[in-house]
Amino acid sequence: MHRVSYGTLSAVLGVLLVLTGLTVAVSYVDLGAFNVWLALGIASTKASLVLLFFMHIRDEGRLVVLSFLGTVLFLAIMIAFTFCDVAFRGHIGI
Amino acid sequence: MKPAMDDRGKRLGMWLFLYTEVMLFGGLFVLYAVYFSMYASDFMAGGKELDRFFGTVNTVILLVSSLAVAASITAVQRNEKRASVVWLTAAILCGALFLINKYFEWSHKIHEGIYPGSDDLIYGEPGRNIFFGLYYIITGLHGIHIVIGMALLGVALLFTIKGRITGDNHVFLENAGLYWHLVDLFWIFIFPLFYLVL
Amino acid sequence: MEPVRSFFDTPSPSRYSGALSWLLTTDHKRIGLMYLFVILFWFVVAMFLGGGMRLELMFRGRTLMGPESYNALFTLHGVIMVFLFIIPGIPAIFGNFFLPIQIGTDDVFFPRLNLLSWYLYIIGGLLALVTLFIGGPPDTGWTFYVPFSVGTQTNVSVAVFAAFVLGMASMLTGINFVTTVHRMRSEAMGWLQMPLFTWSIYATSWVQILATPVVAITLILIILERFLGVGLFDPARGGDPILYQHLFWIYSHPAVYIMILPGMGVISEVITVFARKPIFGYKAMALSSIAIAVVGSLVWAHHMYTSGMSDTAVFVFSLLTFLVAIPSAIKVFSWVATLYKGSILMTPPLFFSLCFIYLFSVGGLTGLVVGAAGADIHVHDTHFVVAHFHFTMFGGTGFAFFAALHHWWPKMFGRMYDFKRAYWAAVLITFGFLLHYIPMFILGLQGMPRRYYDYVAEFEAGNFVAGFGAVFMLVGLLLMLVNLLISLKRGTLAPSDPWGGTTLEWKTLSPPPLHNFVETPDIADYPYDFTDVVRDSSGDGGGV
Amino acid sequence: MNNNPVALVDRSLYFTIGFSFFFLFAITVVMIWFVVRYRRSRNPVPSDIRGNGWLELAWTVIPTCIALAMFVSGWQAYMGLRTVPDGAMEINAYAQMYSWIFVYPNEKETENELVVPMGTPVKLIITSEDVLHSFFLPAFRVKVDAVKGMETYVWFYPDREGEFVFHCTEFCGTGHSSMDGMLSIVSPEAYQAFLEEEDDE
Repeated sequence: MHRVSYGTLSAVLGVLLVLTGLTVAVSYVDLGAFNVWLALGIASTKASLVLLFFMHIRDEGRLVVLSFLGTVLFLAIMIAFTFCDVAFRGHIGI
Repeated sequence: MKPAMDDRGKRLGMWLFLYTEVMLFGGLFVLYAVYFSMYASDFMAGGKELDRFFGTVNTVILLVSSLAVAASITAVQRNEKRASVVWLTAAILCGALFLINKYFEWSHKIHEGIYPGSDDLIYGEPGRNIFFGLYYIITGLHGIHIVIGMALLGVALLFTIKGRITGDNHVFLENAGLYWHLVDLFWIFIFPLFYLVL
Repeated sequence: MEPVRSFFDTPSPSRYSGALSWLLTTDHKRIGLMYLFVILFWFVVAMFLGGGMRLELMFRGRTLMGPESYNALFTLHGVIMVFLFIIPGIPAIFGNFFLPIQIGTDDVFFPRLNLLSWYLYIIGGLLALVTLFIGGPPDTGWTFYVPFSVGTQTNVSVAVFAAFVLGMASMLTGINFVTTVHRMRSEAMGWLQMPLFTWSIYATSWVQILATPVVAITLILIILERFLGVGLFDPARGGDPILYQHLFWIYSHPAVYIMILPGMGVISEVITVFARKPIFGYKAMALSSIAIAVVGSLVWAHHMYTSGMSDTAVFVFSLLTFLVAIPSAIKVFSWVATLYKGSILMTPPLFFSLCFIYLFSVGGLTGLVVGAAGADIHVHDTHFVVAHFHFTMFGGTGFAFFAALHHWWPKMFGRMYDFKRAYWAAVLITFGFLLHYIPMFILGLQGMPRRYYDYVAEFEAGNFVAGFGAVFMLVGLLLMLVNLLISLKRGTLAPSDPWGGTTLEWKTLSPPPLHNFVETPDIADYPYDFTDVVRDSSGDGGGV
Repeated sequence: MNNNPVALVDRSLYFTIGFSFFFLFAITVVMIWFVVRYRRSRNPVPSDIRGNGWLELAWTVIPTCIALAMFVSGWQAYMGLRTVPDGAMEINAYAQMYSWIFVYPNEKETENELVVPMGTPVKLIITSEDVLHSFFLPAFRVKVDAVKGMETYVWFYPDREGEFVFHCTEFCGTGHSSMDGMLSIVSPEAYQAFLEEEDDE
C-alpha cells in the first residue's frame, strides 16, 4: 500500500488548520444565506483533504471512491427530497 | 477462495461500515437541515450562545489527532515501531482532551439550565429548544463515537506494542484509523453547523 | 476413495463438538441453518398472532380479547414478521448458505462477524420477547408513529431497541455479503456470470447498508424522546411529527425492497431450473434488481400522501412510484417468458413459484392503485393497503421463501420431502390466502380502516369470510412445516443434483462438504446453460 | 357540479384497477398455458432462448406509458381533492383521543356528528389536540391526517341528502376503532334550524 511521507501529512494538517481559521473568520462576516454555503464548502474541502491524504481513499480503487460518493449522493438526495415536502407546505399544486 | 491475507477486502468491509455511520449521522443532518430552514434566526441566536473558542480548540485537537493516526500508519509501514507507539498515544490523548473539553462545555451549559427537557428550553422559543436538542443529540452521539474510536486505537496500540501489528500486517491499525478519521470528518461538519451559524 | 464428509459431520472450527460446534461455528452453512430454525420459530409465533387477530375480527364486538390485547397483537405481529422474519428470512438463511457456494468460494469474507450477526439477531428476538411479558406489550403498530409512540405507557422503548439491534444484525450481514461478492468471487466468474440469486442478494445488501442506519437513528430518537423529552417531534416544543415519518420511511420503504428482492432472485433460480431453460433476459434481470434497489430508495414518501405533507412532494413521490413499478413488471414478464418453449417439470418449488408470480402480480398491480395520488387518498390506511402489502410481502416474499425452502431443502439436508403433502400444503395456503385477503381488498374499498378492533355493520361479511381464510392458511402452513421436518428423519437421500440445476450449488454434494467443493468447480460462461443437463438426462423421461 | 373529486377519484380507481385486471388475467392465462403446453413429458427438449431485445424493449416502454397515464389520472384526482372551490363553507374540526369536535361558523359545537347543508361545498379545517388522527369520509373519498400544531383540510361537495359514516384512520390508541361519527347532509332550511338550536350540553 502507498506510503505517505510525514512531510505531506504535516502540510495537509497545515492546510486544514488554515481552513479552520478561515471558516471561523468568515463566520464573523455577515454574508446572509451565503454564510452557510461557504461554511459547508470549506468543511467539504477539509473533508476531501482528510479523505484523500489521511484515509488514502484513492488507494482503495474505483469501487470505494464511487461507492463513497454514492453514499454522499444518497444522503444529499435524502435531504433534497425531504425538502420537496417541508419547503412547499401550504402551497396548493406542484 | 480468499487469499491468506486480503487486507484490501478487510478495508473494504471497514469502508462499508463507515457508510453506515455516514447514514446514521445523515439522519440527524436531515433533521438539522429541515429545522435550520424553519428556525434560521433561533439557530443563529443559539449558535452565539455556544463557546466558539472551545469549539475551535476541539476542532484543532481532532485535526491533530487525525494527523497522529495517519503518521502512526506511516511509521508502522517504515517499521518504526517506537514512533508508531508515540503517535498512537498522542492520538488517544487528543481524544481524551477533546472529551474533557466537551465535558466542561456540557456541564457549563447544563449549569445554565440548558439541557433537554429543562424549563428554560421547554418554555422558551421552540426553535431554541430544537437547536439545543439537536446540539446535545449530535454532539453526544459524536462523543460516543470518540470513545469507541479511542478504544479501537487503544487496542491498536496494544497490538503494536505486542508486535501483532507490523509493517507487513497492519490492517487493523488502518481500519481503526479509518474509523477515527471518519469521526473527525463528522466534527468538521458539526463545528460550523453549531458553533459558527450566523 | 474415502467418502467426503458433509459439513454436518465436520465442525468448524474443529475444536468444538456437540452444541458448541453450532453455537461457536464460523461455517456459513451452519450459521444459515441456525438462522433457518430460529426464523421459522418466529414465523410460527407471528403466524399465530396474526391468526388471533383475524379470529377476533370474525365477529363484531368483543369476542376473544379486548382492544388493548388486540393492539398489542397487531403490533407484535408486524414487528416480528417484518424485523424477525421477512427482512432476515431469505438473505440470512439462503443468502448465507448459498451465496458463497454460488460464487464458488468456501465461506463469507468475515465468518466471525457473520456469527456475531446471528447473535445480534437472537438478542433482538429475545428483547422482542421481553416486551410481551414485562411492562405491557407495545401498542403502536410496527411503524411507531410519533407522538403516540412517545406518549404511550406501554413498553415501546424495549421494542424499539429490539428493532435497532435487529437492524444492526441485518446491516452487518449486508456488509459481509458485499465484501464477499467483491473479494471472494471465483476469479473465473465475471459480474455477468453470477447467478441471479446472488445478484439479488448483492443489490439487497447495498440497500441494507445505506438505509438501515437511518431507521437506527430514528428509533434511537424515539427512545431519547421517551426518556429525555427533547421535543424533536413534538409540535408544542417546535418539532415536526411529519419529519419522523420521513425518517422512518426513508428506511422502511427501501426495506420492502430488502424484503422482496431476494425473493425475486429465488424465483429466477427456480423457474430456470424447472423449465430447463435460460432465464429470459439475464442482463435485464440483473439490471432491474439494481434499478429496483436505486429507485426504490427514492419513493419513501408515498406512504404519506395523507400525512399533511406538501402537494409538491406528493407529485414527485407519486411519479417516482410509478417508475419503480417498471423493473418489477419486467421481472414478471421475463419469468413468464422463461417458461415459453421450456421443458417444464411440475414440482413443489415450481408450484410455489407460480403461485408467487400470480400473487405478487396482484400485489404489484394493486400497488399502482395506492401509488396513484388521488386513488390512494381513498384507500390509504384501510384494509385495502393491508391486503396489498400482504400480497407482496406474504404472497411475494413469503411464497418465495417457501419456494426456496423446497428448492434447496435437499441440498441443505440431503433429504427429499414428500411431494404429495407439499402440494396439499401449497394448495391450502394459496386457497386460504385468497380467501383471506381478497375480502380485505373489498373491505378497504368500502372504507374499513386498518388497525380496527371493531367495525360497523356493513363490514361484517368480509371479515367473517377472511377469518375462514386465515384458518385454511394456518393449517396449510403447519402441514408444510411438518412435512419438511418429517423428511429430516424419513426422507429418502437426495442426490447432489436432484432437479438438474446449472449453478454451482448443484455441482457439489448434498449436503455440501465443509469447504463447499471437493474440487474447484468450472465456471460456465453463462450461468444458465442447460445444454449439458438436457443431454445427460435424455432418455430418463425427465422425472425426478 | 362538474369536476366533483369523487368522480375523478373513482375514474382513477376504475382506470387503474381495470388495467390491473387485464394484465393479471393475461399473465395468469399465459403462464398456465405455458406450463401445460410445455410440460416435460410433452416437450422434453427445451429451446435455448436467452432473450429478445425488441420484446424486452416493448414490455418496458408500453408499461411505462400506461403507468404514466395512471399517474396522471391519480394526480388529477388528487388536485380535485385539494382545490377548494370558492364559496366553500368552513367548519373547524378538532381530533382528540377518541372523538371529533366540529365548530361551525357561528361557534356552535358538536361531537362526532357533522351536519352540513346540501349543495354548498364544505371545507373542513382539521387539527389534532394530541396524537395523530386521520379524518376519513369514505362516501366522499376524502381523508387527511389530523396533526397537532398544524392545520390540514379536506373539502367535499354534499350532493345528496343522507347519513354517511366517517372514521379515524390513523392509529391513535385503544379507542381508535370507535372514533367514528356520522355526517348528516340535510336541506339548507334544516341546517339553519340546526345551527340555531341550543347546544344539548
